[in-house]
Amino acid sequence: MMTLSGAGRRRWGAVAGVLTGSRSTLIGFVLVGAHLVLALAAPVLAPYSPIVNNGALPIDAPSLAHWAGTDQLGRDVLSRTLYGGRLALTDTALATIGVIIVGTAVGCLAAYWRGWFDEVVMRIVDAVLSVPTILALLVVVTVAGSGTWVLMLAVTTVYAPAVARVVRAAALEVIPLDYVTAARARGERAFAVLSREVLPNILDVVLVETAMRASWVVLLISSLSFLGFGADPPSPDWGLMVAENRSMLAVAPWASLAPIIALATLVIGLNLAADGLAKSLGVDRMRGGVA
Amino acid sequence: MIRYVLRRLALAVLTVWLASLGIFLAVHALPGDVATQILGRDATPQAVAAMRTELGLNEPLWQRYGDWLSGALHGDFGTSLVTHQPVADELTLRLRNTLLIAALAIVLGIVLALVCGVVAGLTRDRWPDMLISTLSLAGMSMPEFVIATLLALAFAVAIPIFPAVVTAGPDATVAELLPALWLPACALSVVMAAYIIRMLRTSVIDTMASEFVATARLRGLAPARVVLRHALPSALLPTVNVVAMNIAWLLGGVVVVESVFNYPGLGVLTVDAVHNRDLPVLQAIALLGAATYALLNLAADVVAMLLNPRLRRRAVA
Amino acid sequence: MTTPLLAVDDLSISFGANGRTHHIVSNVSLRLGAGQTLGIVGESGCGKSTLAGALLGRLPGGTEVNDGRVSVAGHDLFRSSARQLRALRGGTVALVPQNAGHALTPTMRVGRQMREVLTLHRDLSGTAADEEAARLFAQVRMPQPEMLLTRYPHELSGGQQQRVGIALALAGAPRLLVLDEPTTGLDVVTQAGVLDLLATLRAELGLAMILVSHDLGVIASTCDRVAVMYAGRIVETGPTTRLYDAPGHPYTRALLASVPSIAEPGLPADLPGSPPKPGGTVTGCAFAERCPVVQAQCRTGDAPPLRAIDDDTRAACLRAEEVRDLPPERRPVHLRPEYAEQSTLVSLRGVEIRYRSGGPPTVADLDLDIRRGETLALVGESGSGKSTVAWTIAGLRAPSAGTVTFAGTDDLTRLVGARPASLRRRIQTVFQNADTALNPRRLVREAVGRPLRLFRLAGRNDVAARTDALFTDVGLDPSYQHRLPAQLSGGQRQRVGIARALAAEPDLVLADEVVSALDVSVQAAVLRLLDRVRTEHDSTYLFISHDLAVVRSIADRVAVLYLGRLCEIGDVADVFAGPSHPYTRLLLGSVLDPRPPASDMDGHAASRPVEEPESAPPAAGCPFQRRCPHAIEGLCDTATPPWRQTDTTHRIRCHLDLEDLARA
Amino acid sequence: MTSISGGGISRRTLLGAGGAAALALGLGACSSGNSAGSFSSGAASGPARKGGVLRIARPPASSGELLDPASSLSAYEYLGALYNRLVRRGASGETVADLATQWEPNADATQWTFRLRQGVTFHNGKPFTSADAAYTIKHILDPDTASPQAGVLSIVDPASITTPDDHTLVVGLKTPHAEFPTLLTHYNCYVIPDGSAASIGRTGIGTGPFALKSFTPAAQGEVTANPDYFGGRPTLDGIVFSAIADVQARVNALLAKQVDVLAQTPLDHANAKAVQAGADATVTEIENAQINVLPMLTTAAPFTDVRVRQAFKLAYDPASVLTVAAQNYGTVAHDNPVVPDDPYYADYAVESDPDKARWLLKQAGAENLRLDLYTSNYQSGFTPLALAFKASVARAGITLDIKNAPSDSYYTKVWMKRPLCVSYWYTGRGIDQLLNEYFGSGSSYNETAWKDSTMDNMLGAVRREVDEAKRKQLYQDAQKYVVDNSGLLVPFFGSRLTGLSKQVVNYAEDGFEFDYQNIGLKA
Repeated sequence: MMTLSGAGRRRWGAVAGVLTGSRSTLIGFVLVGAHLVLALAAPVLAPYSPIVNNGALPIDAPSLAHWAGTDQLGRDVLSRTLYGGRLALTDTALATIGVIIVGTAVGCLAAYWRGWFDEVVMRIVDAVLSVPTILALLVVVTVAGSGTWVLMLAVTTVYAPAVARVVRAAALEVIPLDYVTAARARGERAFAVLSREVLPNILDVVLVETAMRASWVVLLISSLSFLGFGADPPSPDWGLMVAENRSMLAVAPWASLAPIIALATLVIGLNLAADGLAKSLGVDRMRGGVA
Repeated sequence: MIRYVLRRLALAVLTVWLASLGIFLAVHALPGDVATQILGRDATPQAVAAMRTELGLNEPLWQRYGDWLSGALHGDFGTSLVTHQPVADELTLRLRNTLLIAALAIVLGIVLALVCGVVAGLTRDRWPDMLISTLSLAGMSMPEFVIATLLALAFAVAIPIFPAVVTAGPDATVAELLPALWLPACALSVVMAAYIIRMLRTSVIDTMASEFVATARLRGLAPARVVLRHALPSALLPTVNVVAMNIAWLLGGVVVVESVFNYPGLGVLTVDAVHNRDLPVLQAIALLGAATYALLNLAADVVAMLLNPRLRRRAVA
Repeated sequence: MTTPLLAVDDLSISFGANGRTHHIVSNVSLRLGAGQTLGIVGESGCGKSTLAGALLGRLPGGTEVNDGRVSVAGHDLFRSSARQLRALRGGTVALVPQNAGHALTPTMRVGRQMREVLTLHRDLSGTAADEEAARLFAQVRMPQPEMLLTRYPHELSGGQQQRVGIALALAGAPRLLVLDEPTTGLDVVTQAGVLDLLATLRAELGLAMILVSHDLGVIASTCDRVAVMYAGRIVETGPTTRLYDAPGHPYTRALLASVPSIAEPGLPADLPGSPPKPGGTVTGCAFAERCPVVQAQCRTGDAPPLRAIDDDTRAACLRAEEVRDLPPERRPVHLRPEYAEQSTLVSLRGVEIRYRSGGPPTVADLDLDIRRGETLALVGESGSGKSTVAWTIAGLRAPSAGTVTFAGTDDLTRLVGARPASLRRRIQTVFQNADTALNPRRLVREAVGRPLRLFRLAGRNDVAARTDALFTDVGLDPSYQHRLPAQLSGGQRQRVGIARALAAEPDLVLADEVVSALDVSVQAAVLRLLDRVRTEHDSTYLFISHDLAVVRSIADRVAVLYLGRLCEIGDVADVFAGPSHPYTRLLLGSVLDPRPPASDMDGHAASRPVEEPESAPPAAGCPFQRRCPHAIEGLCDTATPPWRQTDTTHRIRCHLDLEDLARA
Repeated sequence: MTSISGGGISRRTLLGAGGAAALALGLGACSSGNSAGSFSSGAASGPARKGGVLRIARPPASSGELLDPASSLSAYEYLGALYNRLVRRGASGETVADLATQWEPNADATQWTFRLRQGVTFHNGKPFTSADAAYTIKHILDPDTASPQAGVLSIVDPASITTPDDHTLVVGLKTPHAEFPTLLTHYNCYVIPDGSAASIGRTGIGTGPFALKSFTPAAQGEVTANPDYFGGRPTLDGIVFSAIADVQARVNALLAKQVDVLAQTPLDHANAKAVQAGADATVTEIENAQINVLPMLTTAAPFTDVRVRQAFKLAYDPASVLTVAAQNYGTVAHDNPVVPDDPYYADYAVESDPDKARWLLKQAGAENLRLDLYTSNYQSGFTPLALAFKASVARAGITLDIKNAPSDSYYTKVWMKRPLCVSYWYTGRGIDQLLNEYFGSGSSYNETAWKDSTMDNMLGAVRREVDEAKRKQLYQDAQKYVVDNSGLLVPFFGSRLTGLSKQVVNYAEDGFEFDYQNIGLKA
């Protein structure tokens, strides 16, 4: 169909409505959007290389040449923070996608099949959730080493069960509805029922989960880097930057504050976006609690 | 009700058992040979072999798990590979220390959260709500290590009211630890309260919009009575689980916060144990964590049941 | 002039959106004296619930009173202080909410909620309050009123909750009771009991009542006077009987015509079109679009004013007098197939269905034949297992015993996944709730097109043409197929649901309460549609309903289920003519007809108990024994009753013989 | 956070094979014009008040740490306070008396006789005799002790240790060693009471200036002045040791005046600045206290090829590495681990030449080499060094990927296991011990795993050589051979920056040891 159908237009109208639903939602999307733009444009915007040392200018306070000052190795903090956004967004996106895909798939299947599969899955979910997050994470990272893919694996292991639980609960509300029954009565396969009938109707829950988990993933990944399990130097990872510069917070606050501000604005943005999505999609955002 | 609690208890035991199995398998999948790591680089092959035998590493995995599990059931978590002390002894004092922080953080966090959450919910979209919501959002958005570091910098270095670190060991007396509790507990309760506040706010708003609150108003009841008697019990209900999960989260949160303050609790021990591959200690901590989580969930269910007559009676049936 | 108990003067309520004012209630004026009863009737979205709230000084969020006033006992509610308003609420005017299950605080014992009101409005406390509470519970005919004090709302059945809601409203000794759809959601028998109770209370306490309902029958059985609302306005008001007999507004007339009746066989007249959206703006008469007697001047100027058409009746129609004189609508009776030529399409023998192994069977000992080409109605209260039977035939639930065969050969005890596609195609379902029957995230075209693709009934290029045809077939413009379900009205959605079922070209359509969620005017249209397509497509219907009047209008045969056991089966005319099973008789007696036969008017006196459906059958004997007025001790509770054949079509399963049944 | 030592073996025990000659130098005496400013204040010297309790923050060696000096898990900040050795290193690197007053070898240096100090008692009142000294050496050699020093002392024949009288100890060697007493200056060689192996880990009974009051592994411990110390009562009344794992937490503790001295905490520039900014804290700089190294494992590709090793040495610019990594707090080393003020120092340097490095790599078939460089938070200076080195070798087309390994298993899983990593040694060994330890094919501390017969022959020859001039020539030849062929990259000798309270006077640091006798608090 060449032209946008009435429903299509309305859908886009609804999306626009969601984005601009309230002032705080707007702020949220603007923050996330700004992070995206800054990350994409980092090579253009950054005045210096994020990793080249400058022995002549260590721990230099913000100046016209270095707006956010320099760190111990004379690297430009602003450039590092800008490039750090690329890492933060990429890692977060990858890890969140892993979490959401696994969690949604498992949650949907558990809700659809019920029975022993559901029981087993939910017990495993409980068991994973019962181990403190950091401990579970440390174990995975220590078992598998570090790196982007391990990070994805680790974060997925830790967060996918919680998503599975939320998605399962949402799917359980949808599956008894008549249109799903109609599909089953037609003899549709499980995959078709879930992808055509169930998933589009829990998409709101999944979306809100995505935004919310993304905000936690940002924090988690930065915590991992902070603990030395995440990115390796000279990577301009924010958590790593905080870890590197934390010691001189009192004498050179700029070096830590820049990544902290970047981190906090991204998380705040994601949180506000999640709030806004939840509000305009009518999803109870906290249904999953925290894990 | 007792039957219901028993059923939940059985479920909790199952959860803990699964968690223990998972942890055991994960820990034993760790790379590197434990015996070599204990004895050091210069150890002779004979010594390594002897150590492997001593640790039971030559036995099949399932048998080692069985031995460990049966020991754990009798309160014997084995011996630390590093200190050669019984794990249970290692844990006891540290657990006490962590519980001190946790208790304080829970009390601070819950009181803060209850007051702020209800106020925010009742003043929806007016300035108290705006303020509380903004602050809780900020609390959620800062990593614990940042909050803890900033607190240490502010209230220990810049304005030295509290100690920056704990210099005492795990065997310090409660009185010795007391001044050191506040900063870690504050750091933890800020994050914890942030989540509960948001949850409670939503819950209060939803309940205040519910039909039974509207009906209670239409019976001419005073606003305070409507809020306290009719709305609040239902509004608190969904919060109970969130509180429980937050308390469980504390167990993980202490890892970072304790390190920042050098607090001699379970968190520091956890990091130690992971780094040292001190498997018996690691397993015991994980088991403790899982058991705490399961018990907290059970407690949350019971509390929810007490708050919610619907659940209470269904449980009877 | 004395102050009336309730005076609503020229009340307008609106909400503002996009810089415009949208009226939900427009220029409504009402007067009610002590002890009077007024029914406010209208279809969903007509503003009646907003009006009901306004009578207690409550407005929905975002709305405001533009004009006019509401006075209760001389106090202007919207200009009273908060303290005054609290004293009036509950003390002078009290609300019986729509759904007591949601309106009672779930975390408080019923007794405490009661004491709260008694303390506040009556200054009673301690044992005095407890005694008064018990008395109030007794007044609403609750069994064991003292025990009730310690109960939580969820421990009560729906009917009990509703009566507690009434008792709570009465507790403040109000002079005016506002009842907002007080019986919606209750089973027919329960509803009849609650309405009787209200009539008694009104007589006992001399209460004034305003009853808001979509159900013309409910109003007829309780209210002296009625006001009909359409698009936020009162279009007609007058004494109930007179207004029902000779409506002066074409809307009232159409509404009455669309109500199916057990007294009048035949399909009710449908009312084309749909009412304007709440808050919409219309020039002239809002009903003009749907009006059969519309004139050019109806579409201009302001809405027609409510004017007296006789001493006690007023109508907002320019042609009210002409409308009153129109002859009653004819009800076409659909063509019945000839039984002699019919073969059996589905045959159930000794079917038993359990939800939980070990538990009591939900459906037991069921023998039933669905004949090719007929409409077989399955009736019963909630929990009677009628939907379970349909689910089993659809292959969504396996029977635990018995055989189900299709067209004599195919085994229907298999679940849907084990059935061949051709068999799945031949059985299609239309669901009760049009809101949930369609995937809200998919265009309705996809819903209708899906069976075409799945069962390969149309080639890739033909799908669009076939969907177009199907939409036309169910009376929808094909342009509607590019909409999402939320962009359609309830009736349109149900038409899409029917189109989806028809797309598979089924032999058997399972229609599960397909019209129960619809407004009466829409219901009539859907019933007519169903009847037409069945004839045109030569299909067979299993029509499940709790509404005997609907069944009367559309079904060929009817089967009555009680707790999963068949009580009675036969040709519609025979079953309705009697003799009947005592349960069927109870159901028939509970039907509220807007225009009941004159003899019935005082027939069921205000002594009818509030009866509720049971949840599990007795261990042995007749399933209905505990509620049956004719139960024979030692027989009905031990022996399974025998089938009694009245003539070729009609069988009753009862220990009483046919003559006794006819006399009873 | 991080930096809890452990993993069974403590790396720290490997590092301090000798005491540094450096003393606290008060004001920052920077060697090569540091542009970033120097640390203007340092530890004060001068009158100390009698008594007082000093609070020392230390990183715990392991949660299983012990007070047994011979053990690899020893909590060695305590050792100098509690024990004495037979001999120790003097301020200028010579071997001086401690519990032994005189020592002499037999003619072929296969037997050494030590005369022991008289009238010395252990903290438990028991007099110190030759039996205790003999027991100490046997304890180190006992395989059950698993002492890291056992290898170094393996030339000792345990059967030939005799005690002719209470104050004479005779030690027989399997092979001659003209400077055998230097091997006993190691802190693993602190003297413990006869037969105390089982209990010494907890009791800490020695002859030193302080006696143990309490000790908890990886936690707090306290020592009190020993009034009967043969060297005189120490200035302080006591010392409290707090184990604080996190570097940042230790710095915070100093800034919050909870502790007075940060032991074993070489501060990087950032930390030093933070401490310097504290109102009551200061930084003391000890020049050339640390040898910063990047060992290339000669048994692992690509470093099996000497041309690759040479290429790496040519590829980087030591001056820029020193500037970036340490803000010029140090001296360029040119891959020679011998400090310039060593009497045997060879002034030999191969100038940086990235083009030649590139050419060598091409010859070795390792063009555009890409390799992991491991680092850790073990010391705050590691990662800056790794980053500076990475940036510098890029000129020769070498790409290094920095891998940050957990600090606690760094010396068990990375060091001597990965081809390239960052590490450090404390200066202050005699050249013989140093070269043998680093490059001797039999040494367990040969961190480049370099087994080179030429090198071994050179080291053997120098031990046999008695002529001083020839010895010097041999030592210098050996250094040149090391620079040209070994796997050890030594960019620079670093200053050690230590944080302490302004209240502390007479702070003197000697490798792992303090001058516990004289350190005190401001009067």
